[in-house]
Amino acid sequence: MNFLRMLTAFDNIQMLWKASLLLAVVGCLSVTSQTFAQDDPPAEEPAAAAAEEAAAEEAPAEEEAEPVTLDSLSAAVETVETETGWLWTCIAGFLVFFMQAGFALVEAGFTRSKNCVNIIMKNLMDFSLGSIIFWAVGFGLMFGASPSGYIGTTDFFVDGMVDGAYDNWELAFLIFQTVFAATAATIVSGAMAERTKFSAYLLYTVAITAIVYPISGSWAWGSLYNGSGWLENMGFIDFAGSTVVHSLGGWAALAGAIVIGARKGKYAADGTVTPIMGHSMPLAALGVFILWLGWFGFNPGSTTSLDDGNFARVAVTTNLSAVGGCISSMILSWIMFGKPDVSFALNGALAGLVSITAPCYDVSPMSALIIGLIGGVVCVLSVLFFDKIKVDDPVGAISVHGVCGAWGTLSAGLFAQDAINGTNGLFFGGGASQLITQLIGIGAYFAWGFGVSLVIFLVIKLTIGLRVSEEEELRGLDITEHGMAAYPYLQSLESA
Amino acid sequence: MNFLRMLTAFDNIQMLWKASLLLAVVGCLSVTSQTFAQDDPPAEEPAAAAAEEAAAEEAPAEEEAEPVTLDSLSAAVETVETETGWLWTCIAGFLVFFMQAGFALVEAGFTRSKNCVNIIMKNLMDFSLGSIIFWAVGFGLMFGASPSGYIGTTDFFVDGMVDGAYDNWELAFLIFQTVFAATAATIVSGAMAERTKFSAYLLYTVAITAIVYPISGSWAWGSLYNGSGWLENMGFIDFAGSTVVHSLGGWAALAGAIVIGARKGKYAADGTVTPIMGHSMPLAALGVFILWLGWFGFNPGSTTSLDDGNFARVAVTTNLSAVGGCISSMILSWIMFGKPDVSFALNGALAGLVSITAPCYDVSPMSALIIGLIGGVVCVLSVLFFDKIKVDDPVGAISVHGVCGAWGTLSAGLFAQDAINGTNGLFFGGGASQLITQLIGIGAYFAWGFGVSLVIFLVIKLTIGLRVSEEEELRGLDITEHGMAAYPYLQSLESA
Amino acid sequence: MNFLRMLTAFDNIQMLWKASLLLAVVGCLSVTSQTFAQDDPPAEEPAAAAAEEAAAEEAPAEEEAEPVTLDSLSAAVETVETETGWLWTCIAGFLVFFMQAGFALVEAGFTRSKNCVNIIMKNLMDFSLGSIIFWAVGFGLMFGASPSGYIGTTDFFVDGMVDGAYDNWELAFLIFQTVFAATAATIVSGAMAERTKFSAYLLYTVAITAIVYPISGSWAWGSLYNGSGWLENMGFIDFAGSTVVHSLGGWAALAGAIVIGARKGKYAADGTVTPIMGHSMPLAALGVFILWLGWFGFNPGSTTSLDDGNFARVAVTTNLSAVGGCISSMILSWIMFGKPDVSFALNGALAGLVSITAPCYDVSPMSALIIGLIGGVVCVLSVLFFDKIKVDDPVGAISVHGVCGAWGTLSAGLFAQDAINGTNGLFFGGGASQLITQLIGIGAYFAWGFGVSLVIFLVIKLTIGLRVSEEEELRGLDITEHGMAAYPYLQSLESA
Amino acid sequence: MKKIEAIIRHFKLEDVKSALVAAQIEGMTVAEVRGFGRQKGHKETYRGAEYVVDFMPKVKIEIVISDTMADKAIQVISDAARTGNIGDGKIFVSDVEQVVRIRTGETGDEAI
Amino acid sequence: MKKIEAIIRHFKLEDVKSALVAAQIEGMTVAEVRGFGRQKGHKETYRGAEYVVDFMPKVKIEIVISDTMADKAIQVISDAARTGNIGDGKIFVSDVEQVVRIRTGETGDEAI
Amino acid sequence: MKKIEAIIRHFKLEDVKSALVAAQIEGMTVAEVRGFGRQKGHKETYRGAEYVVDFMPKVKIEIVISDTMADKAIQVISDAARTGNIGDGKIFVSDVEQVVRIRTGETGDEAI
Ligand SMILES: Nc1ncnc2c1ncn2[C@@H]1O[C@H](COP(=O)(O)OP(=O)(O)O)[C@@H](O)[C@H]1O
Ligand SMILES: Nc1ncnc2c1ncn2[C@@H]1O[C@H](COP(=O)(O)OP(=O)(O)O)[C@@H](O)[C@H]1O
Ligand SMILES: Nc1ncnc2c1ncn2[C@@H]1O[C@H](COP(=O)(O)OP(=O)(O)O)[C@@H](O)[C@H]1O
Repeated sequence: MNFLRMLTAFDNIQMLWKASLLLAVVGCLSVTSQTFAQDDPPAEEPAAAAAEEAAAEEAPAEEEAEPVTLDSLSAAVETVETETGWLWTCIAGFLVFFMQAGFALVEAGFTRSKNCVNIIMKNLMDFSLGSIIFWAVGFGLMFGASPSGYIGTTDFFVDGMVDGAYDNWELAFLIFQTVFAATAATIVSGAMAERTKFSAYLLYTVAITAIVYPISGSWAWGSLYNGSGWLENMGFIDFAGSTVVHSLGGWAALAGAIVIGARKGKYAADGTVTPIMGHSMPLAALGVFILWLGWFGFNPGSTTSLDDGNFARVAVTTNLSAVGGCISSMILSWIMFGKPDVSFALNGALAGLVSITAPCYDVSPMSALIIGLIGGVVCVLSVLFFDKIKVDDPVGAISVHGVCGAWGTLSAGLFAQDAINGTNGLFFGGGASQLITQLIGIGAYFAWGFGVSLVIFLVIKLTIGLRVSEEEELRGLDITEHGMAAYPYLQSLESA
Repeated sequence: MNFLRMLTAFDNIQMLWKASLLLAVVGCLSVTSQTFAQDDPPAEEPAAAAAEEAAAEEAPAEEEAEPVTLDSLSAAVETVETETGWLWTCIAGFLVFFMQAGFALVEAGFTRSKNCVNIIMKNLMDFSLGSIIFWAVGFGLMFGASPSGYIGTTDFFVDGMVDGAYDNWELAFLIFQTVFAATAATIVSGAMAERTKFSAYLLYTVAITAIVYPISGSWAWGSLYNGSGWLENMGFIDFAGSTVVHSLGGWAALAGAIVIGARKGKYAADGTVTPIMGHSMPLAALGVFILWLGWFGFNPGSTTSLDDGNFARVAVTTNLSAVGGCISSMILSWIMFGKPDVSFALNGALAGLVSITAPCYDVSPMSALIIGLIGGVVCVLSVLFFDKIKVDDPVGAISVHGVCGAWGTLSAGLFAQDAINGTNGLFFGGGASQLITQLIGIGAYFAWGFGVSLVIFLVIKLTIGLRVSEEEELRGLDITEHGMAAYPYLQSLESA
Repeated sequence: MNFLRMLTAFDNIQMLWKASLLLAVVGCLSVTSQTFAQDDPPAEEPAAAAAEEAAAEEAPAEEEAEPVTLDSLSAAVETVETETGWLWTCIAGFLVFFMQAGFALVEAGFTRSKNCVNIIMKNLMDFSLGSIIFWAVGFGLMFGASPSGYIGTTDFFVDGMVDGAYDNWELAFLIFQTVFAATAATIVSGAMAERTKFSAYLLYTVAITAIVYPISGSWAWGSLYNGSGWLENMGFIDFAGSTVVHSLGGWAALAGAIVIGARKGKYAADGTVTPIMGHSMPLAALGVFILWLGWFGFNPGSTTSLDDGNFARVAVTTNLSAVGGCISSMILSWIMFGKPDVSFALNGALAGLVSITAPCYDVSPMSALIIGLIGGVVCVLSVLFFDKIKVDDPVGAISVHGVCGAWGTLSAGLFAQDAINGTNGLFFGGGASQLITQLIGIGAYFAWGFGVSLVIFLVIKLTIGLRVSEEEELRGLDITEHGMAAYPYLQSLESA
Repeated sequence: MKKIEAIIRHFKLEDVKSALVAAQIEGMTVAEVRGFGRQKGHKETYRGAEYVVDFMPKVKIEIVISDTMADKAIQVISDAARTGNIGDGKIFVSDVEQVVRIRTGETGDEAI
Repeated sequence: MKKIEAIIRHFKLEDVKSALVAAQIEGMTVAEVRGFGRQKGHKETYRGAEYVVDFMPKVKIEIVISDTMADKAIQVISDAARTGNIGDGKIFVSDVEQVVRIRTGETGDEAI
Repeated sequence: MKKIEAIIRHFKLEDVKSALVAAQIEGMTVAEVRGFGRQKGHKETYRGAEYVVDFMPKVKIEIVISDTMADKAIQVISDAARTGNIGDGKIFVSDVEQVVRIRTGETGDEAI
């Protein structure tokens, strides 16, 4: 596939036959698909398997045919319970999918309208490319058998490239994990907004969903499927991904923001910061509400089964931490700047949500509230800190996802309670051992996420280039990269 | 009911007693409702039935009262399974309902702000009128007993006008089918945007939800309830409605766009196209994300039961096709126009979703991806084609829903796999027979959808008129039809 | 906690150490939390209980270990059914949570952009503060044991402040009730928009979620948990809260709007009304669609269990009433003002939804449609009425929630049908007794909601002040209260 | 003929318009502008960094009017637009050589 | 040199621009304005209360041009902008003393 | 007194303002405009059809100033706004007969 050429094809060639070429390529793909199918006897092995399975599963339902026994009934009960769990996993996955819209709106709202189309395109494309790449490559690296504990080696394409002989559980798990992978990828977009070349961003998206996210993901979550990771074997707690998903994305964002440099006009030579306001607070706020909704899939959904109803407990801890973060960052902004600041309140809610993502299954509601309150404070201070060291992050992604993700992961080592899920953290008499495990995990993900991303961004910078030209940045990426304004009929007072 | 008079009441009469009149009408209705109830002994027959039913259903739960037997348990298991299926049907229906917001935003975003209120009103009203009309008339035509195979004849008002003796399954099915019918209706709105008289649009909405959609719907889906259609008897595959819903809506939109003509200023005499940009890409993008979310109800929800967890498989095929369409249309726009175009990427995602709607239950994930990739290409080329032949479709509805719906339906005949759901398409050794059935279905729906709609639009044009005056079009429908600007305080550079 | 001081801290102090102070406070809290935990033997009593419970629940699943018996199976079936009910309760709760976004958008869209950030902040904060306050205080007052029938006295913090020994059902119920409480609170925000001091609004939010809503809530719903209310003992019907939630919020809004007075420029001395248009109809419309979606959690979710699938019936009645309200208010606006008005159509849909919230479980679909049709008419007339008596309600909250809530509650006494849920209203031969009960309930909630709120608002007015200064109102609350414009780069033609 | 350009506060537009209409001056053109002058902008904070909003939103009214009416118009505008606080705005008067009413082709005082 | 200011209808902008370009007048500056004049606004209702939209959206074109070209420009604009209905707009002509092209520093007619 | 109208590039506004303030010129009014001139717009594609954006977004600064200060202001603006590329903009100078400060009623140079 001449994919890379396409990605860099900026010349204005407008020949329709190129479309046919694309069609031809796709055609080839489809022939391949057919060939594959013909290679292995398509209608036999898998179909038989499926039939067998179906027979086994449907048996209890067809009680006219077979006599009902205790065993058949017991299996039937289990089937209902299991499939309801799959349903919950899928519904939760749909909510997490919707977070893509949330990210797009938060990032669009917090940046200037001249770069709004670019933000939308990045969010569309990281999810789209990510869905394919993660299915083809990432899933196997993350959840395949992992003898070393460091990387999965099987289950690419979830083991069923063309014959479709998937198990429905595998597919429910795939869709759930795909939307998680896309979340990690999309975090980077916000921190590098308003100055990154679109083609460079696409390249990075491929890298993070193919390699960066899944490899480290296998360390903590591999055993959810066929893998087994060194960190989970140590007892590392990260129920829904404060570190695995959010910190990883945040550290990648940090690497990106450092390599690409600040937006023109953000930092003066004398160190003063010139704020570059976002163009629409209502869009940003709607984005936060959508993300919050999605998080009710992200965290409670990570039970991926009925699980004695623990999703309810996780929903409560998730919500209390979110409101805690929202309140504490609002109050802190009020104290520090004299007015309750909407952008910090919005970031604070997200900070609370990221913070509770690791410990949501292991702490009490009261602890969850405290974790969120601290998360909101950490987030504000972190945003200020990164501005002080001139790392320009237009939407606060590094602070919200990276730093608060680390805080949340740490908090599991402090607030975990035996009475809730079998482990005591430092504050509940469990000593420092869990805390140390958490710190090891945090450190490992920072080293990996930041280190590998740094290398990737530098390579991109030195090859196809990472940043648009100064003039393109001034005019905005919407026109220069996509040839389309977000609001073609509105005048705006935006300038650098 | 003097409903039609109201619809055309443009004179500025502002007498409050008219409200009382409306109240009186509604009052009469409510008396009728009461009378009906008194006609048939209300508390006897249905109540008794309900009680019996309740007894049957609740028996297993009251195990204190009756001894638990294998049979009672078996019934209890089935009840849980069944009701969980209803729950899933309802939740999926809610997601599909939310697609109304998605359509409203996509259409509003892709048109000028001076017609934005009109778009909102159309989307509100087609859902509102459609919900009532489909319940009263459409449902029976679509799902009632259909001796001929061409039209349902029973089950109007789902058979329970006032006494409320509905079965809960019937009601879950009704809400699910109502939101589907509303989807078909709302597709037309986008293609005819910025120039259609509001009253004419309302009339058409009534026609499509009462007649056009349900009659053809009975051909392929009647047997989901009490009907039986000629097309489904032939083995026509359209799992969730590429043709039944989307193509039908798309062909109606085509008829409408042809009858009403292009917007002023779109096509010059010499054939050049003057693009009329949409006023807000963020709204359009949010709309697409919402539609995508809704599609996870539309397709996986069409299992309408736990169904061995096949909703998970459908979720995976649905998503892979969507991302395929999004990517291929972006790449194609990049090749053809030199820049990755946001409006095509957004349309492409929808194209992928529409394409997979028919075959989502019968193809492998890899095939789904290919179907989506092709769908994205088809969509772009189709948009260009309709512009070439001067059919003005502001949002691309004809291409996305009509053409890609046809492609998706066709693709079921190519990519269906026995191993997955018992049928082999052309590419998997099934020969051309399924393909031919699919083509017959596509053709039948085109003939019906386009033909009947053409007649209806022509009749509207010749009676109450279909198009606003030129001056109204210039000033925008918001002020002229609804007396209200979408953004009353903003200046905009819009012109014809 | 020096919380109140923070709330009123308007001086521009920007010292970072204040952050540390906040951290310290939070730190103390966390120490407390730990201490509590150490006070009662943390790992013993609750853990043991949890273990026991777990054993009981998981037994059927571990059929290797224990032999399957009819009883174990029966328990297993019940567990699946119960937990699926909890799942539904949580999912419905998530949908209701999303209504916060809907309220924010409706209110933002229907007001001027210079007050948009303020609206967002109010909606974020009433949910955030409300979540904590309701958990700590309100839940107990509403659902704790209530010997008197007038106020709950136990179950503060849902009885498990720190040890986390919650039952998962309790937590599912808590999250569901929390989002309901937040709904009641947020209604007030719209009616008092564009002129209320932020700190005053926060104070009121605390009052309504701590006291006003829960105390009256216990009268009708206490027995859903450990309480028992005088009104429910009389047979008062309010299935999902037309009165308990919406009217209460509406009457509080009425009190607030009266105490604070109209926006500058709304009513001339000679009685003429100068309309102050909202700044964005698309945002308002999206908000309504989101609220509508949320209502599918609000009403059907109030079954809080599989409940024989009655959620499907409630979904149908809910939707038919919504479309009825939307249509009748559009038609009425068309008759009265010569054009179909978008703001009334949007309000009308909400009016239909509020109206059906009480009777949704007890009436037939046809009755639901009629209730909605009347609700839409009531809403329009009510909006005009309140403008006539110069009660300035920018978004129509008093009419939609207060008045239509009362109408809906009344309608249960008219349209309830024995065949559906065991009670006949006036129109179905049940005589006036149910109607009288409904009237008593409506009156009690009006007296309480309006009366207590009036007192609270007057106290706020006389202490910290309720309304911003005239100059702040002219410049807009966004800049004066929050230091941030909603659209920093846009010019707008807004004026008072 | 004279052109009168008045830069005024946003929320004074209605008052000024009413006063002009009351004085039988019934033609004008209005634009949104941003002004910079003695009225200093305010400091704001966004994400913890301070910035100054130094351009204040204003409205500009342009009236072309016969020489004889000009003084009256100036008087009316300044009365209606005054609050007495810094930032009330300015009125600029200049000469206009010709006026054409597009609809009719009339010129001069006729066209106003 | 002269400055020609034309207040025209929104949807006539394209026509006027084309006509000017056809007449070799290739420099102009355009702004959004709201006009008040004989063309009376329309009554609308919002939530049941009536209000009058009395400021009509218009476009203002400014052209600075050499004295010799001014009459032609006026002619071209009024022809292209005319619909014959009230509200077509006005053209104002006034004197300009100096013009500078920022890029080159050229002045006078050269700079236009 | 003179009126100086400068049409400049959007992103030069801050520089020009700073330069003017540095030159003690502290009153001005700014508006968003769209300009048409030698700087040709760019071609874009939307949904497969090409179009030219021929109106470029510009900013217009208006300064009314005493006769003696006018030349300096012109100099300062053209220096600060110059990039040397087509599209830098123009400065127009014309005569103003009278200025009134609304707040105080002061007139003439006092009022500026
Ligand atoms: N020299 C000037 N040229 C053009 N516009 C000016 C000038 N001075 C002031 N203005 C405009 O008048 C407005 C009000 O002026 P300002 O100095 O703030 O207060 P005041 O009118 O009370 O003297 C400014 O915001 C600006 O739009
Ligand atoms: N005296 C005036 N000064 C400035 N602008 C004016 C004047 N009179 C009219 N205009 C502008 O011209 C526009 C058209 O004027 P109007 O009286 O409505 O119609 P006509 O141009 O047909 O006489 C107005 O909307 C306003 O923008
Ligand atoms: N004759 C004119 N009258 C009014 N404005 C003009 C005129 N010519 C140019 N302009 C304005 O000046 C801007 C810059 O002019 P342009 O010809 O593009 O470049 P340059 O200033 O380098 O000559 C234009 O966009 C337009 O706004």
